[in-house]
Formats: sequence, C-alpha cells, structure tokens
Amino acid sequence: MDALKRSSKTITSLNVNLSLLVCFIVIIFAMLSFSPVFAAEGKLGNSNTATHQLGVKSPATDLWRAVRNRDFGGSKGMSSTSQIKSLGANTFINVKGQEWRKFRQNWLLPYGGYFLVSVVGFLFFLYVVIKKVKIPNGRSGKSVSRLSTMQRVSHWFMVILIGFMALTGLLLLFGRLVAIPVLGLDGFAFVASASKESHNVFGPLVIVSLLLMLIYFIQHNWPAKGDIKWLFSLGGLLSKKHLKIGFFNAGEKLLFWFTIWLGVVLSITGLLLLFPYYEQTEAYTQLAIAIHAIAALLLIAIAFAHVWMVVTIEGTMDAMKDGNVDENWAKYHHSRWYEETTVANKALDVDAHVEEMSSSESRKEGVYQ
Amino acid sequence: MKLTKTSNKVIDSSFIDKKGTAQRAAGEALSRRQFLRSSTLMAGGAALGTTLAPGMMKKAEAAETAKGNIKRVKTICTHCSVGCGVIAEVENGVWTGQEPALDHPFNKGAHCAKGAAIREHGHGERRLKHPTKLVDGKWKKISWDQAINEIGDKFLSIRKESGPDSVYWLGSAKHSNEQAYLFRKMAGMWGTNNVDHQARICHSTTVAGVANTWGYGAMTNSYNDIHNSKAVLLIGSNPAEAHPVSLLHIMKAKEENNAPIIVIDPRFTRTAAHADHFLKIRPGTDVPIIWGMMWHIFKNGWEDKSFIKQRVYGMEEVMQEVAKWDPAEVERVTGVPEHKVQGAAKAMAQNRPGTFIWCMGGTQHTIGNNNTRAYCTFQLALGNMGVSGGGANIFRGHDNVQGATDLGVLANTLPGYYGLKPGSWKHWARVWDLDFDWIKGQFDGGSYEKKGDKDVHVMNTKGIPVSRWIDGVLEDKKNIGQKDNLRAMIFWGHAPNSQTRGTEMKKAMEKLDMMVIVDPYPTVSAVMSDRKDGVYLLPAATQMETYGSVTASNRSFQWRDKVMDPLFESLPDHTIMYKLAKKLGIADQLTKHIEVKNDEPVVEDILREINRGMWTIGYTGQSPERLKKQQANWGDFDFTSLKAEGGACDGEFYGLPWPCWGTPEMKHPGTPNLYDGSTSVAEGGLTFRARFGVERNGVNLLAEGFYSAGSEIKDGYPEFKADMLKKLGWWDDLTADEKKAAEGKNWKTDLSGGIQRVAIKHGCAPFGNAKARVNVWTFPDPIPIHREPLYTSRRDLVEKYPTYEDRKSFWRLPTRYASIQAKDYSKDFPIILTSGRLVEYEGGGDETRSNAWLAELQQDMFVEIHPRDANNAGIRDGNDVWLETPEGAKIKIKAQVTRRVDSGVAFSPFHFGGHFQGKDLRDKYPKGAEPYILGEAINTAMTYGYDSVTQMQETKCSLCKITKA
Amino acid sequence: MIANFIDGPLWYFSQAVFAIGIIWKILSLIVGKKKSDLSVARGSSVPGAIRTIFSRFIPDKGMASHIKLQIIAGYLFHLGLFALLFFAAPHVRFLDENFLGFSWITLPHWGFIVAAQVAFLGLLLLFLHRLMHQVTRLISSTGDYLASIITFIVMLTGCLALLEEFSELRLLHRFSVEIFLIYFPFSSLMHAFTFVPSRAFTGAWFGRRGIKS
Amino acid sequence: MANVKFYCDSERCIECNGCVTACKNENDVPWGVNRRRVVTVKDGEPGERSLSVACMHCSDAPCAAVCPVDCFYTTDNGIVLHDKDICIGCGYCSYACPFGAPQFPESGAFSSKGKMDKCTFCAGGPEETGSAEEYQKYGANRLAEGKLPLCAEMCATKALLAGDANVVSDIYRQRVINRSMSTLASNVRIQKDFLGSSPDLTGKATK
Repeated sequence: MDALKRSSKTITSLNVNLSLLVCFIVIIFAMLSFSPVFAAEGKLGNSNTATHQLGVKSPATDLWRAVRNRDFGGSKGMSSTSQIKSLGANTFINVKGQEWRKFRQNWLLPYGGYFLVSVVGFLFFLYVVIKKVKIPNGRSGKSVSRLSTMQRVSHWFMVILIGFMALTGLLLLFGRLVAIPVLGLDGFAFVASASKESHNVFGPLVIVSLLLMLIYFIQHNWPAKGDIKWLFSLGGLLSKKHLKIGFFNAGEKLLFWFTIWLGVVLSITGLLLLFPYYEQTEAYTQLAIAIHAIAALLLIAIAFAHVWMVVTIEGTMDAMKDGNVDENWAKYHHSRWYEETTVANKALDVDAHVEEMSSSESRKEGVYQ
Repeated sequence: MKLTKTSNKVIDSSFIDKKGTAQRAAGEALSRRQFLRSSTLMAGGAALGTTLAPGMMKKAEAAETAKGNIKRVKTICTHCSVGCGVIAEVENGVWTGQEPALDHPFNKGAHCAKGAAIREHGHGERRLKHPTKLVDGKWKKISWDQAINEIGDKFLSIRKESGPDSVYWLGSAKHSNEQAYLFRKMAGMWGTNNVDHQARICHSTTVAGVANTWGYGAMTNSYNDIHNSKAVLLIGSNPAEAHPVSLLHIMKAKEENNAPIIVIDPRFTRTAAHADHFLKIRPGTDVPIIWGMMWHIFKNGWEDKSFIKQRVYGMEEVMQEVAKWDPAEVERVTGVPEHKVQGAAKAMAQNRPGTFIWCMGGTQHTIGNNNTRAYCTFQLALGNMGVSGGGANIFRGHDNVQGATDLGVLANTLPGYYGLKPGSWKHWARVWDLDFDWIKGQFDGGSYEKKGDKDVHVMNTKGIPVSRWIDGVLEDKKNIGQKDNLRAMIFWGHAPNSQTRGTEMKKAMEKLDMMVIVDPYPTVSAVMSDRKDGVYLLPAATQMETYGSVTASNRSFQWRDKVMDPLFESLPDHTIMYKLAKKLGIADQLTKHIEVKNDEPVVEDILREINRGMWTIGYTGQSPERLKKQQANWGDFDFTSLKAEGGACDGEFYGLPWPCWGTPEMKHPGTPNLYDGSTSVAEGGLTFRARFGVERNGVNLLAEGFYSAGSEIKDGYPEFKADMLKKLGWWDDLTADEKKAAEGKNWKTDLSGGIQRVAIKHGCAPFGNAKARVNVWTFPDPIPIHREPLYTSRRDLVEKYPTYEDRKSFWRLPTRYASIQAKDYSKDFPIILTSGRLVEYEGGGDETRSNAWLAELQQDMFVEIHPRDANNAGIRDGNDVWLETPEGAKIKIKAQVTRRVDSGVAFSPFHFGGHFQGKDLRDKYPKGAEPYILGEAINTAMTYGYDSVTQMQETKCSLCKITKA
Repeated sequence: MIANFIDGPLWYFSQAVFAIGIIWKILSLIVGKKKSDLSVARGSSVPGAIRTIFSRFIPDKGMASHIKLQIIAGYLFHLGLFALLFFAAPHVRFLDENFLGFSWITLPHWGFIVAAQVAFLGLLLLFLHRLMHQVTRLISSTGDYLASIITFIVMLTGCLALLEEFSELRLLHRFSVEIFLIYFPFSSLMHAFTFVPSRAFTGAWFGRRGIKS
Repeated sequence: MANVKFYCDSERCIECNGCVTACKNENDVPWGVNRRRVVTVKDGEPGERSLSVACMHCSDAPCAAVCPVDCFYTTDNGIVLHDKDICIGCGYCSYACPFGAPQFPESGAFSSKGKMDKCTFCAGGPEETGSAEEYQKYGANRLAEGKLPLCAEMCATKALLAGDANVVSDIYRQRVINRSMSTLASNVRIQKDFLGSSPDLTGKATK
C-alpha cells in the first residue's frame, strides 16, 4: 500500500508535461516522414506524349510536354509571359498547388485531426486515471507570492489570444468536416468568414503577447543545473529522491520555450499570409500555410497538456489567479524557489499582500507593481 | 438558409450542335439582359460581377430589374479593315450586350481584343462630352452654336487674309463612306485641295504603286479568298496583331491546303511565330529581298511565261534589274542567307496560286512606291494575279480607310480617283448639279505651279499632304507652293501621334492661329502643344451612334445600323459638317440634292449621290437598298467565295465589292477578285485596266491573247468610249436616253451608265483589257530599285544605293532626301528604329486607350531591344530608357528585352500618346476625358523622310540610341 | 424577423435611448444643484478650466512611473477606437448615408485594421490589468467590467464582420452597437461626453482657488 | 448529360486577347480581375506559342477540395461553379488551382480579398437563372440561353473551343488530321523540309 502510494506520488510529482511532449514529438516526426513535404511525388499527371493515331504527332504535344516539364527551351527557359499583369498570371501550371492540395487534404486534415483527437483523448484518459494531485499535507493557509500582476496580465493576454486564434483557426481548418454538418453551408459560411477576418486582425496581437511573455517570464526560464537531471528522470518519475526545483521545472521551461518558438514560427508564417503577393510568390504562401498549420496544431496540443496539468495539480491555478500560492504547494513543487523566496521575504518581513503593493517589488521587476 | 443551386437545372445539352457553335433558340428569352447592367456601369464602372457589397451597416438592396425590349442591331466593328460583323443588343436605347455574328461572312463571330471590347462604346466614360474651348490654358465648356460660330468666323477671316488654302481639312478613315464623301466635297466647295486623311500615311504608296501597275489601287482579292491560297507570303505585315481575324482565313489555308506561310519582316512577329518560314530582313530592304527571290525564280525558270507574255509589260527590264541581285548581294544588303531566300522563292513557285500580303512595313518608306511595285511584280512573275487564291492582298488599316481613299479624301484626287484635272472637276460639277465656274471661283485665283509654260490653276494643283502639314505651317512662306502658310488646322478624326516628327509638330501646333479637333476623344492634339487658346474640341459621335456604309479592305460595302443615339452632346460627323457648311455659306451647294433633317443630311441620299458619280471604280451599283438587303441576309453568303446561294441576294457577292458596275438596277453582283478572267465581267470577272495608253515605244500595252470569259472581243482592247461603241457597232444597244447621256462621253463620265452596261453585255470590261505594267515610266524609279533609307546604319551601301536628290517643290513643299543622307549619324545612333502595332490598340490609340477592357492589357509604352544591345547599354528588361533620334527628340519609355528583334534593331508600338519627351501631360486633358493609359508616342522621335511619289512618311526605318534613364 | 427587429425598432429605440439619455444626463449636470463657493476667488476660473481640460491628457509626473501600462494601453485603446469610429471607411459611409450626408477622408483598409489592433491591444491589457491588480480589482464595480465587455463585444463583432459580405455578421455588430448605445448613458461610458465638463469644473474650481492643476 | 470543356488550340492561338476582352465585356469584370488570360511561351522566339487559360472546370477540382467552406459545386455538365454567398475570400482555391483561375477583387496588406471570382463557363451561378443578382455576382448565364461562353464564340482564329467535350475533341482531332495530312503528303513534306528547320519548343531543330 505504501509502495503504491509512493509510486502514485512519484508520478504526480513529475511534471507530466515532459512525457507528453516526448509523445508529441514522436508523433510529429512520424507524421512528417510520411508527408509529401519529404516524399513529394514529382510528377504531375502522366507524361504521356501520345503521338497521333496517324503516326504524326500533334504540335500541341510538344507544347504540353514543355509545360509539364516546365522548360520551354529558348533563352527564357521556363518563363512564360502574359499581357495580364497580376502576379502569377504568366504561369501556365501551378504545380506546387497540386502538392499543397495533397498535403492539406491527404495529410494535414486526417493526421492533424487524429493527432488532436488523440492528444485530447489521451489527456482525458490521464485525467480520469490519475485524478487530482493533491497538495501533500493539504493547504497550509499561508500563501507565498509567486507571480506579479504584469506576469499574470501577460499570461492571460496570451491565453485569450491563443485561445481565440486556436478556435478560429481550427474552425477554418476542420470546420468543413465538423461544423458544416451541424450548421449547414450557409450557417458555417458566416462563422468561417468571421473566423477568418478576426483571425487576421488578432494575429499580430499574438506577437505582442509573445513579447510580453518573453519580457516577464524569460528570467525564470533560463536553463538551470537541475534541468537535465529532471528531464532524465522524467520529472522525478525515475528518480529515487525528491528533486529540488527552482521557480520553474524543466517541463515548464520547455512549455515556455515551445510556446515562444512555435509562436515565432506562427507569427512569421502568419505575417507572410497577411501580406500576400508582396515579395513572396505563391509557393512560399503555400509553404507558409503548411508550416502555420503544423505549428498551430502542436501549440494547441501543448496548450491542452498545459491545461490538463493545471487542472490535475491542485494549487497550481492559484498563481495565475491572484499571484499567490499556498506554502505547502510551493514547498512540494518548487522547493528550491520556496527556500530562496522565503529567505528574501523573511529579510523584508512583510506580508505577501503588502509586498505586492510595495514598490520594492516593482523596483526589482523594473516595472511598476 | 436553404441553398438552392438553380443552375443545375437550367443547363440542357441540346444547345451544342455538331460544329461546336451555338444554336440559338429563336425568340429565346434574354431576360438576363437587365437594363441595370449598363446603367450601373455607366454610373462609374463599379466592381460588378464580383462583389455584392452591402456596405457595413446597410442592407443589400435588391437591384431593380427593369425589363425592356431587347433590340438586336447589326453593325460593323470600327477598328480595322477586316469589317467584322457585330450584333449589338440594345435595351431602352442603351447598348447592353454584344453577341458574336456567327453567320457573318467575314468573321463568323470571331473578334480580336478590340472587336470583342467594342461595346465599351456604350459607356464612353472617357469621351469628350461637350464642345470645349481652350481659354487661357483652361478648358471651357461652350455650346455647339458658339463653337460653330467662332470657328466659322475665324475660317472666314483667314480666308479673306490668306486665301482658302490656309485652312487645312484633315479628314478621317473612321468616317463612313458618306461622311468621307461629304468631307471631300465640302473641302472642294471651300475651295482648297488641302484636304487629306490617314491613307496618306498608311497605304498611299500602295495605292500609287498598285494602281499604276494594273489599274486599281486596292486589295485585289479578299480575306476569305485566302482559303483558296496554296501559299501565303506576308511582308511588312503582322496580321496576328493588326488584323487578327484575317488569321482565321490564313489558318484555314495553312491547315487545309498545306499552304506554307512565309513571313518576311525585320521582327519576329506573332504572325511569324505561326509561319513555316521566316526571313528576318534589315528594315528598309524590301526591294532587295523581293528581287532576291525573283533571282531564283528567273534562274530556275519558275516564272509564268505565258502569263507574262499575255498580260505583263516591261518584265524584261525587271529581269535586268533582278540579275543584279545575286544571293551574295542580297545577303549583303538584307542579311538573309541564300538558302532561306531560295526556300521562300521555291515555296511560292511550287505552290500556286499563292497570295501576297503586305502592310505598312512595306509602304511607309521613302521608297514605299518602289516596294509596292516590286511586290506586284513578284505576283505578276508567278502569274498569281487575277486568280482566286492569288492576288495582292493588301490589308488596309482603319475600318474605312479603303472607303475614304476611294472617296478622295486626299490632296491629289476627287472621289473615285478622278484626279484634279479640269475634266474631273467638270464631271463632279455635273454630278453635284453645280456650276463649274462657281466651284472654280471658290479657289484661290492665282497659280502655284506651271506645266510647261502654262499656269496651272490652283484647283488643279495637288494640295499639301497630311504627312507634311507641319511644313505647311513652319516652312518659310516663300518656299512653299501656295499663297500663304497654313494658319488653321481642322483635325477631324485624326491622331497626331500617328505622324512623325513630333517635336516639330508641337511647334507647328503652337504657330497655328486655330486648331479645331472634331473627335469622340480629345486626342493628343488637345494636349500636345503649349497653346493657351485657339483650340476647339468638338465631340463627334462614333460610328456606333450613326449609320451608313463602310468599305472593308476587300472592297466590300457593309451597311452599319445605328446602335444608339449619340452619347452626351456629341453629334454625327455629317451633322457637324452641315452645321459648319451652313456657317461658311456653302451648305446649299453641299446638299443640293441631299435631304437635310434637323441639320442632319440624310445618309441614304448621300450614298445615292456617290452612286451617281463614282463610275471609275464601280461605286455605282451599291445603292442603300441593296446594301441593307445584304446586311439583313448576311448569313446567306458563302464563307469562302462570299457568293450568296439562294436567298434574297442570290448570286451577289457579299458587300458588292467594287467595281460593282453600272446602275443599281443593272444588278451587277460585285467583283470579288480583281482581274480574274475566268468568269465573265457580268459575274464579277475582270481584266487588267487599260489605263496607260495602248502602246509605248512601239510595244503593245493591251493584253495579248487574253480576255475574260464570255468576251466578244477575243484580245486586248482599250477603255470604252462612245466612239468605240459606234465603231464596234454596239451603239444601238443603248437606249435613247442613254445615247443622249453617253454622246461624247466615256465609261467614266457617262452618267447614265449605258456605256458600261453595253460593254458588260458583250462580255467586256468597261475599262479595257490591257497588260499590267512593271515599268511605271511616270515615276522617279520606273523599275523599282533599292535605295538606302535617309537615316541608314549601312554607310557602306549609300554610294551604291543612294537616295533621291532634294526637291524644291513637291506637293507644294521643298522635300529633302540626299542632304539628309549625306550626313553619317550611324556612329552616334547605332540602332535602327522601327515601329508597328499592338493588337490591343489601334491607330493613335486615343479610343482604345480609353477603353478599360483594352487598356488593362497594355499599360506601358515600350521599346523592344535585343539582349545584346540591352547588355551593351546596361539595360535590363523593364528598365526605363531614353530613346533619342538624330533630329533631337528624346523620349522616355520602358525597355522590353527580347529576341523578337535582331541586334541593332529596336521596335516600338505607335499607339501611345499623352507623354511628351518625358513629361506626363495627363493634367492637360479636359477633366474626365483623359485615356486610362498614356505613354510616349514613338512618332515624337521618328524622323524626316517621305516617299518620292506620295509623300508617305518614313516610320519603319530610322536611327536611334537607347540609354538607361 | 430578428433581422428586421434589429434593423428597425431596436435601432431606433437604441438611438432614442442614447440621445435622450445623454441629453438628460448632461442637463442634470448643468441643472443639478451645486454648492456655491463662497470663498474669495484667488484666481480666474476660466483659464483654469480650459487648461485642465487639456492638462489632464498628460498624466501627473508623480503617477506616471507607476501607471505606465495604464497610460500606454489607455492611449492605444482610445486613439485606436477614435480612429476606428470616425475614420474607418464603413463607418464614415454609414454616417454619411444615415446621418450627415457628407463624408471625409478615411483610413485605408490596412490602416483600419491597425487601428483595430491597437484598440484591441489597449482594451484587453487594461481589462486584464483591472482584473489582475488587487487594488483596481477592489475599486472596480460590475458596471466597469460590463462597460469594458460591451465595448469589447462591439469591437469584436465589428471585426468579425470585416468582410462586409454576410448580413448575419452585420446584424450581430449592429445588435451589439444597439446594446452599447442603450447602456451608454447609464454607465461610466458617459465619460466620453462628461470628461470635458468634469475636467473643466475641477479646473475652474482649482483656478478660482489659485491652484494649478 | 454531356460534359462541357474548354480546349485551346495552340497552333491557332495568336495571343490577340480577344477572349480576355470578350469575357470582360460579357461579364462586366472589373479592372484587375481576369477570369481568362493568354499565356505565351518562348515569347519572341521560334516556337512561340500561346494558350488561353481560364478555369478548366476540372473533373476533380482542387479548388473544391481545399475550400474550407465548401462553396464549390459541379453541375451536371461538369462545370465547376461556386457560391459567392458562402465564399469567405480566403484564397485557398487560388493556392490549389493549377491554372491560376481564381481571382480576387482586392489584395494588399490585411486586405480582405473579397469574394473569389472565376470563369463560370458563362453559366452564371446559384442565384435564380437570369436574375439581376446572378448577373451581378457571377456574370452572364449564356448557357441558360443556349449559347456558349463568349470567349470561345468570339475567338479570332477559333483556337479556343468550348462546348460538349466530345464535339470539341472531334473538332480538334479533325484539325490535327488536317495538319498531319500536310506533313504526310510527300511533296509537301519535302517542301516543308526544304523551307528549313523550324525548331520545336525545346529549341532543337526537327529534321
């Protein structure tokens, strides 16, 4: 009984983020290796240059073969011209479009869908199986200040934006499969239009939220000594003894960095899509859509995992509510940080609430609090 | 919210017939053609068809659908000379739809970019909207009455001070036949021969060269007749862009007859892209390349010896000249190697009949008349003349340049090529029922030139040609062959940017007392000069807003119906002419036998008067009634022969191609192919015209052993006169009335048409049966020879092939040749500059550049240069460049680096205008009337150079240098 | 039917409530009893009033370093909203067609979007800050949150309807505008109108007492 | 019911752009939106050929496959149409389309592209046939009037063929046979050989 209890404790003590992330990465690589990005089919249609039944080939055969091979000979090679000035008007056949369609229809939609569903399913499974991770020894009633106002503002700002972007983005990606049967074509059309327009407007704000996130959280997310150990022990799962963890554990740091980097990828590709037809050609746009979608699915999965973790581990949410956590929670999950911060607090000897309003904090943070 | 996809149920596959063309269900409800369609568009060309923008907080308003009656109007495209049929759908007076005329014998519904966009006439957004006058550099709206009064007063005062020749009447190939005729007649009544139009700068050398070879200066066969050709040779012609619908016919010959298509051009044109054989010559070497081909023909004995013997005069002299052009010399001069020349010659020789097509690439040279005669000689040598599938198919430019030429809007002739001799004036005085002396009195009294010792009356002196009006203004008064300089110009449907020497033209425009521009668009004339006043813009209606007849390139008449009433305050040309004539006090004479309703002369009456006088070229049988009947039944005519089988016009050829002999009552079917002896004259057959006498230096000029089918005279014969009828014993075939009219007259001047009728009755051509002459002894070069262009890059050839001596007085003006060629510009200006057309635009382009559908397709004026020249000058595709020519003009355009042109040659289209030497003149247009697209006119930079017979301008061969801007 | 209601009666009703409400509010301010200041004037009240109207656009020096976020986000939000309201093409068109009969220069589409983004950024940050900061949370009433939320919804629905092609979205936006208009006079949103008189009043009062504000 | 198709005969197309303006004329398409365009290869060099390109009304239309709101549908004749009431202007169809057919009235930073517009084979759209709404949104519905697309009807050289796929291919086959005959007839073959090499599209001379 003791052993069982212990092992369950160990599971909960590790920040489950990591194991999930490992799973994601495996799935993604499996997916990518099959995707046409890597295994692109080179041919467009069959290059059957049939000669005419009379044994004489039609001159058009040459032309179409040249179009397919994308080489017309002559000094201009594969470039063709048109009196129409719009971008891409002088292209005969947009071969990339075919690849893009295959990627989107045959890979992104099915596998992306399975991926998301399985992630959510898996997390639900974990939620059901593992239930809640209680604070050992219950709440102490004493709280420790953990996050500043601006940290929470920037976090929730990002939550709102990413949530909104995810919702609208998923509607655009899977709406045809999921929402049209429910809403009908006309019903979904204006939902999709609303999604698209607002997705475009809110997109650039994500960049702001990423910046705020970086400013307010980067100090806690630099790699530290215990991180590698933490990772190798899968968050303490494989470790015999309780790990002493600073402000954030390696899993949380990974969450942070994944969010930032995926955010950067999403921002760059998103901007490319917001400014179409400037410098980049359609091929870039297509690539941008593909990358944008993959990165978004990953980020959404990570966000789900993050939510699951918060829901699962009692007391974690407190930090984002009013910035304070229970002392016991802090002792258990982030013991090193707890020790450091209590030492500092003792020196100041002020109550957490007072400290929150005092200017010492704001000086420390470099901004008003 | 239920989505209904109604189009699922409306489509029925029964509409497609075997030919893949549409079958029209008679009386099909055209309910879609909502009036809304055009009215909303007129309100500003809103983005219809794409968005139904309800506005942010506004409900989408259901459009009102007013269903009117749809009228289908048959009319003819006003762009090029092919004469494509157009069906306009008109609703409540608004042109709402354009349908292809799938049964039209010329185009079978086909259109090029311009024809397919002609409904834009119905919008006229960028039209000149009301009479406008320039006051202190600002455009001011005025009334028609004020405009006519002010213009008329000024004309009359100029007349008083400087004589009638100081007003220049510049007419248009865009006029209908009737308007062109009225214009020429009006100039005559005003008392001047200073009247001309675009034919001068388009095909005047053709008319002169061809008419002097075999009688008539027109396209001999038709576009449709090319179906019968076994070979097609195009020189200086790019129909894929200039006459795209003609390719419909050429392709048919290519595909069905295996006809080799041979293109000779300095530029790899879009036509050349579809040719079997392409000879890239140096610009201006047409004669050498033709003689080079004939060198092979004569060497191999491929010429049609019996044809030459029977029907050609002077071929021996040509052979002597041709002998000088051995392959080495041809390659040295033209740059085309022997095997290519031989290939072309052999293809033409082995595939007969072959047709020969040329356009402005051949005509617009200082030796343009030599070029055209060389072409004729080539066809004569191969015996390709007077046969179906052969002929000299001279594609003309504007929709009615053939008609306007025929009707004498020229400085050297009266309607019907009667010339300016007293007899000609007397003939027309009789037709007009006017006193000859009154007409004579309208002219300036004195004399400008002498013939022998005798003074020639001004009325019989050639006027200043349009190509030289600039010099008529700028040249020192003592050097010009008339009383005073030109002081007022009337540009009636003329784009000045189609003329060379733009910098001097600007000066000339500024020196004039007054400029009157009558046009649907302001044209470049309105903005080119820095005048502050004295410019009047009068809004003319387009041909879609009036009616009348138009002559296609193949001499076919077509009747245009009026599609809609004139837009804005515009008026039809003939109404404006009448108003002006009334002001000038010549209206009564002008319309003596023409009914006038509300200041608008009745068009049918004008055509009937034309019919009464135009005996020379058989413009006499095409009465308005016959033309309207043909128009109503245009589906009855055969696509290849143009002959109606059955139906109301049984046996007639489409458009009654002239000559349509005799009176309308004679019911001559028209002449589809000129000089074709295989059918009788009564059925459209013909012989070469006996125009140059019966013998020269003891050599018979009449045909020998050749006569048209059914001819009772089985040999050559001269033109018919009253006396000749008597001698032949045919006099009594005339009726009593005819005898009275014919007495002492000939086939050209017998107003009863009796002489023609009787000649044809006996199977004879009224104009005789002679040989074609390849030695035009009245021309500076009787046998066509090569002469280097004035601005030539090949100084090594100048000595052997020099140009002409300067002339003191030539068409009233001094004209320079040798003095220009004497100076070597080829060092500073190493690139040959040539010009041509684009498919989207036409002429000076004011109309087409104002058409949004077309303008979008060509947004920049450009110059094509070879990659080698571009690299040498550090120019990349799309760069802005300065193009400079030896006479000091400098224009800023975009470079298009392409291998279409050879290294050392640059090509530019001539349709642009509205920029001048790097300056954008958009602000100078009257508000709302500026074309969508402006650009430098290449003719601003084009240099001096005029044909030795007709004063055709040289636009195909000058020198330039191109530098990066 | 709902569409007709939103475009019809509700629209007029909301306008009426808005207009009458504002007039009533302002009148009540003017008519309302004010304690007369019996003290001797030490300065003129007029310059003080005028100065204060503008001086209060600039935050107090002492406060500035403490409320950077509020200043920046506040300005972003108000400027963005102002640009959106009066310079977005659809709004100008709407005002032109329904009320004014004339129009003026409008933002290009991209400018419109940027303005919206700026306004959203400010609004969201301010809202979150209000919620997250202990003090502001304590002093905020439901009405304050409601005002923010309604404003946000108006902006959001406008942003959803950007394509201007779906009448449902347009109705949604209009409906939210109507709610906004009805709520406006009864809430702190009135500061859009009252900020001038209230500042002027304070300024005048201060000016009279010879205090610079 | 028969399938309808476009086919452009490259041997005949002379890049006159008649089809382009015919389309603008018939459907009142605004500046910048080109439902049909002509593309030229080897411009200005031997072997230059042009083709008129518009929506090809694919049997398995990529645009329809990728449309996030499923606004495309195929009629019984095989014409691919779309419903502008549903289109949200996302532009995915233009990324997927091999022929660059989808057009958008606007573009630029943050720009809503507006509703997609493309060739309808002159068959209108889902609005009531012949109604003003149909014309405003989709342009002409010539098919309902028993006519074919105006671009093909007005093609200057009849290079652009439209109609029943079988009929179109019959016409084209006949042309190919005609052309073949010209090279088959021995004397002409010699003739054309003699005329010299006309390089094919890859720049190599045919012997």
